Amino acid sequence: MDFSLTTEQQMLSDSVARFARGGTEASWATMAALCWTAIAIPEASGGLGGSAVEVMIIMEGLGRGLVAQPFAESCVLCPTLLTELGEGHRPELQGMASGTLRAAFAGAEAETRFDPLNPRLRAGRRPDGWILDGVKSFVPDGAAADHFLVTARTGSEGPSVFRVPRDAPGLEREDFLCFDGHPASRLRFTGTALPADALLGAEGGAGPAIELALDRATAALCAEALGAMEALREATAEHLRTRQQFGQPLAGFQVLQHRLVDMFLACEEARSMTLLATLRLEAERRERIRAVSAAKARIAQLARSVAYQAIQLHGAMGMCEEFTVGRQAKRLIAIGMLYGDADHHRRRFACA
Amino acid sequence: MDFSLTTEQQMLSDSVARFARGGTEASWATMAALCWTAIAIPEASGGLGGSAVEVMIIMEGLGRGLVAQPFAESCVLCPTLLTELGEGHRPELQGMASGTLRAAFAGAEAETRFDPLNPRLRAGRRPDGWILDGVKSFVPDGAAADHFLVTARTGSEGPSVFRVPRDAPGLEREDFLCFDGHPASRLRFTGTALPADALLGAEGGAGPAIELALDRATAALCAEALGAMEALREATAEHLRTRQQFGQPLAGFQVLQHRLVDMFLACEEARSMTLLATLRLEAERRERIRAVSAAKARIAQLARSVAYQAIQLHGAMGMCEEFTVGRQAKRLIAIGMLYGDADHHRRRFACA
Amino acid sequence: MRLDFTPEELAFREEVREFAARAAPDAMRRKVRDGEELTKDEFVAWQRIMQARGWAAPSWPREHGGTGWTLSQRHIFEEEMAAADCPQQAHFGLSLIGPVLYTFGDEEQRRRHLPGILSGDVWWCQGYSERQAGSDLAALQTHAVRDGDDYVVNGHKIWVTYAHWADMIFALVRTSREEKRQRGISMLLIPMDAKGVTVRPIETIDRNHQINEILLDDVRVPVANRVGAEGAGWGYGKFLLARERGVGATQRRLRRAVERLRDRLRRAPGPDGRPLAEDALFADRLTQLEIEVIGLEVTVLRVLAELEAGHEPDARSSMLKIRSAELLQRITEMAVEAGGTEAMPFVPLDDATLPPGAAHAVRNYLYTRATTIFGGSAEIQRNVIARQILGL
Amino acid sequence: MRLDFTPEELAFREEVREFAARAAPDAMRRKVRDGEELTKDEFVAWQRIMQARGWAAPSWPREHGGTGWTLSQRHIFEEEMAAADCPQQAHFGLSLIGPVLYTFGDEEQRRRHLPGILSGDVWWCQGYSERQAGSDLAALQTHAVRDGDDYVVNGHKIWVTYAHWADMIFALVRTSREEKRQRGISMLLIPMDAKGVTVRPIETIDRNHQINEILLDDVRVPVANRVGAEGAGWGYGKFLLARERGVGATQRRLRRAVERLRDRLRRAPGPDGRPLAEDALFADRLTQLEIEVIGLEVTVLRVLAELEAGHEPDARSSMLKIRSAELLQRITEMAVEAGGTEAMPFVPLDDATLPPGAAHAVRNYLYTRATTIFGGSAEIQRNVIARQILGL
Repeated sequence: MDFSLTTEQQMLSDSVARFARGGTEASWATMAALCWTAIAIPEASGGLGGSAVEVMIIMEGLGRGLVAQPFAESCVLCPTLLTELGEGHRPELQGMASGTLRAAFAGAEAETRFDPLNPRLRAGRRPDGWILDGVKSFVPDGAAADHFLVTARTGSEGPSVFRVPRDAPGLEREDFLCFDGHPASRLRFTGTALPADALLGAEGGAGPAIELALDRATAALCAEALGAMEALREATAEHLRTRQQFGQPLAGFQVLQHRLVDMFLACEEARSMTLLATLRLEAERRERIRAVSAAKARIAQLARSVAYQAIQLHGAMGMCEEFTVGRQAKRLIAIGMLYGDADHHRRRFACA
Repeated sequence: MDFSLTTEQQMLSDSVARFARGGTEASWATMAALCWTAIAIPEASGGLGGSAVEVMIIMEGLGRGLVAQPFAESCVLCPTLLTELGEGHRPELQGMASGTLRAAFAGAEAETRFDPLNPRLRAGRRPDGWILDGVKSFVPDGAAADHFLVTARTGSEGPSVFRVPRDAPGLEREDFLCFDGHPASRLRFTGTALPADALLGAEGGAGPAIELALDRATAALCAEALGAMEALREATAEHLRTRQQFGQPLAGFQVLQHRLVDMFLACEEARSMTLLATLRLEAERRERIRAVSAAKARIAQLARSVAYQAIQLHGAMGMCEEFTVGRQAKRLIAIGMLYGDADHHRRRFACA
Repeated sequence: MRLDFTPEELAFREEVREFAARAAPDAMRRKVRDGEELTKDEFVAWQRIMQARGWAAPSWPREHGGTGWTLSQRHIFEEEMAAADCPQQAHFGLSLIGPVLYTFGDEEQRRRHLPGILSGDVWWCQGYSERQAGSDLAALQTHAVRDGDDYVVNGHKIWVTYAHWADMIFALVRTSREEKRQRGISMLLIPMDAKGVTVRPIETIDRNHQINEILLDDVRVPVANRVGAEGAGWGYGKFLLARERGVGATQRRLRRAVERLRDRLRRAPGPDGRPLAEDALFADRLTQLEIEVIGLEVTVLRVLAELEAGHEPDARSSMLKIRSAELLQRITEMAVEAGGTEAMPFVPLDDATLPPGAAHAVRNYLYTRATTIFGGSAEIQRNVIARQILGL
Repeated sequence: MRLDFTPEELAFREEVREFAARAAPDAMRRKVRDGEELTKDEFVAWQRIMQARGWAAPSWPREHGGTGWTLSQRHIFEEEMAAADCPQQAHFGLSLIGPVLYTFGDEEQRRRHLPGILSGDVWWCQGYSERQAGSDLAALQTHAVRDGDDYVVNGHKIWVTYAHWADMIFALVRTSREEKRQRGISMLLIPMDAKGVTVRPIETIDRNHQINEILLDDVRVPVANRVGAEGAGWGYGKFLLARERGVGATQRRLRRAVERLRDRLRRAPGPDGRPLAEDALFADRLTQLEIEVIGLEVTVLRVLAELEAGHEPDARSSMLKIRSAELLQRITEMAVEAGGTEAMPFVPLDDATLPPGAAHAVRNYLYTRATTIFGGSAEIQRNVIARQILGL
C-alpha cells in the first residue's frame, strides 16, 4: 500500500490550503479558475479526469478552512450522475467543468428519509415528454443551480433522473440557510412539463448511477469532515496551551489532555475511514458500498464527538457564533446527517 | 416521600453488615437462625411477612459483603411463586421459612433465552398425574435444593409450574460453578412421572405468579448489585488514596478522580433504581413491570461499568482472583445477565 | 419507606394542577411545548399571572412575599407546571439576587428591590464571568475604586444572559487586591442605565441573542448599592452558584421532552416507510433515555428528602446538574436526529417557510451544549464531587 | 495512493496462505478458533513447525536467523496466519529478548541464546513489574550487588506471564541508586533454575494460571549475563516496551473474532425464538464493531507505510494499542452477552459437562480486561499521546 501524495497532489493540497485561507474570498469563480470544477469530470466530457484522491485533497482542504462551497454536490455528485447515466456527451458537463454552469441534485424527500432509490415524486408520460409532480424537500445549494437533476418514479420499477431547468414551468423554489450556514432549497413540482430528452439515461434504470454518484459525494464529504476535525483538534490544542485557569494553562489538566487525545484518536480513525472510502470508489459495487457506508457511518459518529468536545473544551467561547470553532462544529454535525446518518449507513453496510 | 429506615430496619441493616463481614462463615444456617429465610414469606404461611424493603436491606448487605447465598432465589422467588399460585398453605413454605427446606426455580432454557413465560419443557397428562420431558439449562443453586419449581407447558395456553423433588425418577442433574463462583445446575427430565398434586396452581395459569416472583427476585438482585457497586467504589477510592505512582498517590491524577466520580454517579443512580423497583413491587402490574425492568436494565449497565472501572483502576491487582475486587466485579457482571439482561428489560419496559 | 407523597401533598398537587391547566395563555403554552423562546413581555406577563395567584415567589419565605412552601411543595409545583407546559419564571431576580438580598441585604435594599422582582417590573441580570475568569471566577479583574460615597467601576462582564432586557445587574467586582484572590471581591447592584454601562450582544451558535458582553467604563455606583460587607462578595457569589446548581425540577421537563419526542417519532418517517417509532434502534434509544430520566426523577426525590431532613446539598447536587445536562443534550440531539436532513433548514430566505418546529429543535439542540459549560462546567462539577468523595 | 499490495506482495501472500492452510495440526487450529489456550508443548511444537519452514523468526533480520522480511511482508504473514487460525508464536524470546540480544548483546550472548529461541527449546519470560512499580517502572526496587564476577540479586518480580514455563528470565534490576531513578537500572539474564529463584502462581479472574510472582533471594548471576553496559537497562526496557506496543497484526485476529461471533449469533436463540443475528439491536452492535475493526485495519496499514518510510513509531503506536484493546474487550464482551445465562457455567463439578466453548468465551472476556492494564495501561498510553500532540 502507499498513502503518499504525488508531487502534483502535494501541490494541489498546498493550493487548496492557500485558497481556504482566503475565507470569504474563497469563491466559486476562483475554484473554477483553478480548474477544480473540472477535476472529477472525465476528459472525454471536457474535464480533467482526476481521481478520487484529488477530490479528497480538495474536500479536506475546504473542510479545514470551513469553505461553504457545494463542491461535493456540484462538481462530484452531479457530473458523476450525468456520465454514469450515459449522458457524458451533454454540453452541460462542459459548462460544469468550466464552472459556468451549476447543477444541484434533487433527491431527498421528507417521506423517504435517507432512501435515494425509491422517490415518491412522480413523473408521468405525456405525448411529447414528461410531467412531474411532487416535492423535493432538501436540495443543497439549490438557489445557485442552473438546473436540477431530479429523481422520480415512473411506471417502471426503478428510479429515473430528469434534468429540470431552474425556470421550468410549475416549479416553485423556497430557499433557506441550514443550521450549518449552507444554503439549501425546497422544490415543489406542480404539473411541471418537460421535453422527452429531460429523461437522463434509461427509464427506471438510474439506480446504479444514483448509488455511485452518492457514494462519490459521500466519500468527498468524509474528506471534508476530516479536514474540519483536524482543524478543530488543532484549535483545541492551541486553546488548551494558551488559556489559563487556576494559575496554569488548561493543557496542564490531565482530564482535558485525555479529551484531546480522544479527539486525536477520532481524527486518525476518520482519516483511515476517508482513505478507505476514497480508495475503494472504483471497486466492485458491494466492496464500494461497504467501504463508503462504513466510512460515513463511523465518521458521522466521530465528527459529532469531535464537534462536541471542541465546543466543551473551548468553554463559553465554543458557544459563540463569532468564533470559528462553533461554526465548524455545526458543519461537522450537518455532514453527519447529509446523504444518510450513521444508522442509515450501518444498515446499508450490513445489507450490502 | 420518605427514604429513611425504621429503627427495626436499621437494626436489620447493621445485622446484615455484621453477618457479611463473617465471610465464608456467612452460612445459610446463620441466615436461618437470624430468621431472614422467613422474612419474605407471609405470616399466614409461617413467615414473618416482611416487606420488600427488608429484602432490599438484606440483599444490599449480601452484595456489599460478596456473600454467595441464593437468598433471592430461595427466600424470595420460590416462596412468592408458591403463595401467588395459591399454594400458601403448603408445608414446604414453613420449611423454607425455617431454612430447613430449600427450593430452586427451574425456569431458564437455552432455547427461550430470557423469556420465562413460554417454556418448551413439556408436561403431559397421565392417568394419575403428569410426565415431564425437557431440559432446564440454568438453575441457580440447584445442587442444594430439596425440590425444584419447574415451569412447563401443557396443552393449555399459558405456562404451568410443577413441584419436583430432587430425587424424582428420570431427573438428571449436572452441577457447575458459574464464572462468578455461584453454583448452578442443568436439569434433564426424561419421562419424569409426577403425582397430580405436583401441579401448583391452575394449569396454564402460572404466568402472573411467575412474573411477580421474578420481579421480586429481580428487585432483590438490583439491591445486591447496589451493595457490590458501593463496595467496589469504596475499595477503589481507598486504593487511589493509598497506591503511589510517579511519586504521588493515584488519587492525585485528575483522570482517575473523574473515573471515581463516574463510579459514584453510577452508584447513586443504581440506588435510585433499586428504590424504585423495590417500592413499586406492590403497584399494579404495568407500573411494577416498568419499575422493575427499568431498574434491572439500567443497573445491568451501571454495574458492568463500575465493575470494569474497578478492575481498571486497581490495575493488575484488579485482575487477580486473590483480591476481592475482581470477584465482586464478576458477580456484578453475572447479576447483569440473571433474569434478563439490559436488552431484555428495556424491551420489557417498552412493551409494558 | 415510600416513594409517594402524603395525602396533604397530593391535595396540594391537585390545587396546582387545576391552576396549571388554565393559567398560561394558549399561545404561551404552545411556545413552551415546542421549545420556542418566550419574549420578555411574555415572561413579565407570566410573572404577573403568578403574582395574581399569590405564587410570585415559590422558593421565597413568606415574610418576603414568597409562598413559604416546603421543598416537596416546590417540587410538586414545578413538576405540575412543567407537565402543563407552563413557562418557567425565568428572571434572575427571583431565583438569584432576591434570595441574596433577603438573606444578606440591608432593610433599604430589600424594601427597594424585592417588590419589583415579585411583580416582574424589574428585570435583573448576573454579572460574574469575565473573559479571563470563567470557571476560575476568583481571577476576575473588574475593579471598583472608592471615591466619596461612590465606587467607580471599570472592567467588563461576559456571558450575561438577558442583559439586554435587564434594568439592573448584580455584579462581582474587585474592591481590593488581597493575597488570597477570593478576598477583596464585593457585590454591587448597578442600574443598567447608569452612565458608562454598555451592552454588546453575543450571538450564540444557535444564532440567537440571549447572552451579552457588558462594558463598565467609569461607572459610578453609590456605596449603598453594595450588598453586605466590602470584600464579602465571594461568599454571596458562592451562595448563588450553589443555588444555581441546586435541586431543580428539570427532570419533569426532561420527561416532557421525552414524551414530545415520542410523539414526534410516531409521525416521523423512518426506514422502509414505517414511522421512526417502529425503528428498533431509534425506539430502543428512546427507551434508554426514558429509563435514565426515570432514574433522575427518583434521585431528585432522594435529594429532596435529604434537604428536607436538613442535610447540606453536597456532591449530589453537582450530580443532578451533571446528569440532567447530559440527558437534556441527548434528548435534544435525538430530536434533531429524528428529523434527518429535514431538521437542517434553519433560516428561511425571502418568503420561504420552514417546517413547523424544525428550527426550534435545532436551536434547543445547539444551545443545550451550554448546559455542560455555563454555571460550572461538567468538569468542574466532577472536580467538586471528587474532592468530596475522595476527601481531597 | 493505493490500499492494495504490490504484485510481489500478493504473490508472497499466496505463498503464506498455502502454507497456513496446512501448517497447523487440526486440534491446534480448533483450539485457536475457539479461543482456547495452547499448552507449552503445543507452542513449542508450533515453533518447530515454523522453524522447519524457515520462518522461525519473521521479525528478525536474516543474519540472526530471521526471515529478513519487510514490514509489509510481516503484516501479510501475520494476517494470513491469523485468518487460517494458526497459533501465534507466543514466546517472549522471539518477540522481546531476542531483538534486545542481537541489538545490544555481545557475541557470546547471541551465540548462546539465539539458537534456543529460534528452535523453541528455551522459553523466556520478562521480569519488569514489581508490586510498587507497575506503570511507574522506574520505581523498581529489585537490586543487584556486585560480588566478584557475580551480581547478587534480591527482590521480587510480579505479573510475569508464563514464568512457570520459562527456562530463563530477562529482568530489570537496580545496580546503583542514582538521583535520576531511570539510571542505575541494568538488564540481567537469569536462569530460572538458579538457586534462590522461586515462582509463585497468580490466579487471574478468569481462573487461569498464566502469570506469576517471582521471588529472588540472594540469586547469584554472573556479570557476563548482564546485557550491555551497567546502568543502561532502562534504555533496553524502553526498547522492548515500544516493541510490545508496536504494530501488531492483532486487527486480523479481531476480524476473525467478529466473524466467529457472527457465526455464533446465527445459531444463538434470540428474543421471539429467532436467532440473535436477526435481533436488530444485536446485529447493529456487531455491525458497529465490524466497522471499527475495518477502520483499525486501515490505520495499521497507514502506520506500516510510515514505518516502512522510515518514520519513528510515535503516538500512533499507542493509538493502535488503545484501539485494539478496546475493540477486543467489546468483541469478547458481546460473545458472552450472546450466550446470556447459558454463558455463565464455568467450572463443571463431578462429571458434569459444559456447553462447548462456553467457558472459553467467558475466559477470554475476563482475561481481556487486562489488555488495557498490562504493557502500559490505557491511561499511560493516553499520557504518552498527550505529551506528543500537546508538546508537553
